[in-house]
Amino acid sequence: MTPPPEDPGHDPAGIAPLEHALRLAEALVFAADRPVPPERLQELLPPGLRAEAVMTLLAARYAGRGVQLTEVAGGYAFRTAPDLAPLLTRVVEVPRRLPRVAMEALAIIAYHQPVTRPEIEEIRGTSLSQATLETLLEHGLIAPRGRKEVPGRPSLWGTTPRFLEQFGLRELTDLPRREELLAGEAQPGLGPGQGMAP
Amino acid sequence: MTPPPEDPGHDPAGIAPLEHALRLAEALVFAADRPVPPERLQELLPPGLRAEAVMTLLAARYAGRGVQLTEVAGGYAFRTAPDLAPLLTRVVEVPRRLPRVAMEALAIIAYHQPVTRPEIEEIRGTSLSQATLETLLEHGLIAPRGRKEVPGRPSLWGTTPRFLEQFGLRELTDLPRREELLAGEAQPGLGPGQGMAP
Amino acid sequence: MTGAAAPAPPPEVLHVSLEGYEGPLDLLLELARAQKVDIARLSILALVDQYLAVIEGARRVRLEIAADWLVMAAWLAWLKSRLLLPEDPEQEEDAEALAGQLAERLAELERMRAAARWLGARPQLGQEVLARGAPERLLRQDRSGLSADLPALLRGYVEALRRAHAKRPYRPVPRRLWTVQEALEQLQGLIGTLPGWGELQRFLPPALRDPVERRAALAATLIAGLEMARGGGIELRQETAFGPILLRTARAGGAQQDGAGAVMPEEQSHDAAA
Repeated sequence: MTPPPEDPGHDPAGIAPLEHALRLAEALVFAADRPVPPERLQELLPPGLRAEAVMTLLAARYAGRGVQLTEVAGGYAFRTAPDLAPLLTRVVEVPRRLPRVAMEALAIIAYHQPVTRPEIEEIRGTSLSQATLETLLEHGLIAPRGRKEVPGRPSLWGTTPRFLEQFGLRELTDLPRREELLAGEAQPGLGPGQGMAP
Repeated sequence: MTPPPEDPGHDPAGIAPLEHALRLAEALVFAADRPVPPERLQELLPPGLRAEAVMTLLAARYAGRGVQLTEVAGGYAFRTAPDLAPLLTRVVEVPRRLPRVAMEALAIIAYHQPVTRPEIEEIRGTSLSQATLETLLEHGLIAPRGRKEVPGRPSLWGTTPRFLEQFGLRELTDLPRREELLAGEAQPGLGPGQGMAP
Repeated sequence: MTGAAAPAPPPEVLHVSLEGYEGPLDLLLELARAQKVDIARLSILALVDQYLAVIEGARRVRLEIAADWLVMAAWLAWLKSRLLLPEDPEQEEDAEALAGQLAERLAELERMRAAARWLGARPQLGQEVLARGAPERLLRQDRSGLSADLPALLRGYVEALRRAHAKRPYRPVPRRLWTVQEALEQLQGLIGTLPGWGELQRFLPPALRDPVERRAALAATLIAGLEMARGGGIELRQETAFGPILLRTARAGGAQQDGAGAVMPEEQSHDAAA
């Protein structure tokens, strides 16, 4: 795993700058508490090295390891390998899962955003408790997106970058298309964004 | 770097459990919010594998990389490689606010310069601490302008070019006139509606 | 026991309790699913019958059923009757279209449920995948800057003065009043330099901002002027009431020539009254 000792005088293939870029990218993404956009790495790279290429190479190096480089919410982040979760959660505290009602409301907000609470209720055919909305807000998964110009001016809601992070999505278009949702239950957990192994 | 596909039937050297332990240790240290004591890893390891040995091996694998496994405060944690930290550190400017007292003293110096500390105290109607004057001096906003030839020969204070820069003034005469600031306040009893008929 | 035939066992649907459902749409969706057909080819008529049967059954058990269940039941019953009647071109809304809208609502709810399941099945951050527990903040704070702007500076000045003012006991500003003696000296000093008529104001002491002090000085100067006019040293003149008062060094016979008295009529009456 350790790069071979480099002799700066004998580096015809230009490996040294690439190894340096890989170390930088690794350190940068490791330290961050949010996904690192490629532009942030690009600022640190010498001309001629593309951040995306460096990230792809770094992801390949981490493939199969306990920690993996993933592409989420418009950036890159390290995440523990999903298969280790059952073991890790024995010693690392994990928050409670969202209740089903909250997941449903979240899905509706994700697909219909910006959407008002009455519209969510219309789709679900039943009222939505304030507590459910507040749960989503507290988790930082949704945010107000202005108000709808109808009587009462209800708030419009949309999803946040934190939503993408929570579900390992690169962007909203990683969600299954609406038409695909009914035709054969979308394959769970195999969507894009999880891992970047080539 | 990827561990070779493992065949549990042919692992005479016991490499598969070790690789698994390394992945687990890597993920655990990564996900923990504080340094991981070896005992915590030990709970997750199969009998026969010592946590310290796994950590040592993991540290060796990270040697020379962008992040390093370090032993701190009775446990193990990942840290940015020391040589990269300066490259990645971003400087954020957090401008300090002047305390109210300092702002008031500065304003009085600006309008009454050259002015002595006792005179500032007379105008404010309260004493002025040495520390406040020093704050203004440290920021380069005021400078001494000789001494007043009265008993005690107190220092006279005036504003500096740095003061003009801070407040976006070309020159001191750009400050609003006192009368403009205090319009309507300086002459109690002569406000509108109370004028004297000729 | 053997008499009247035992009532037919209620259809299975009657055992469906409303408890488990989140409103009428949820139940309708469940009934639709039970048809095991593509939701687009749903039999709305069958669905309506099933829903009404469930509601009827529930009413037999409990009387109180939330209004929205009954509203849906009434609407569905109406829809069913419309679907069974021959199409009436007069009708504003076509029953088939309404049924289609209902099917679409159910399909959308089904889609959103599928989306929620899809999301729920993904490895979630904090559940199946974990982020770095102790991120490093590679930030250095530069606190050398100063956050202060001109409005804050001016506010500080006004507040300092206002507070100091409020603190001090009220002390009237001592007035510097111009005496008649001083006005006489000033007039005598200046009058010789004047070639012709000059306004009284020009003989006031310079830099008098305070309006009270200015009026006092004006009065003193007028009295001094009257005093000098009485001695014959100068002449005074005022064209109109409240007009500017002019004065000049007296000339021989000047007073009669100009036809203007040394003083105005009012001043004379004041003198008389005095």
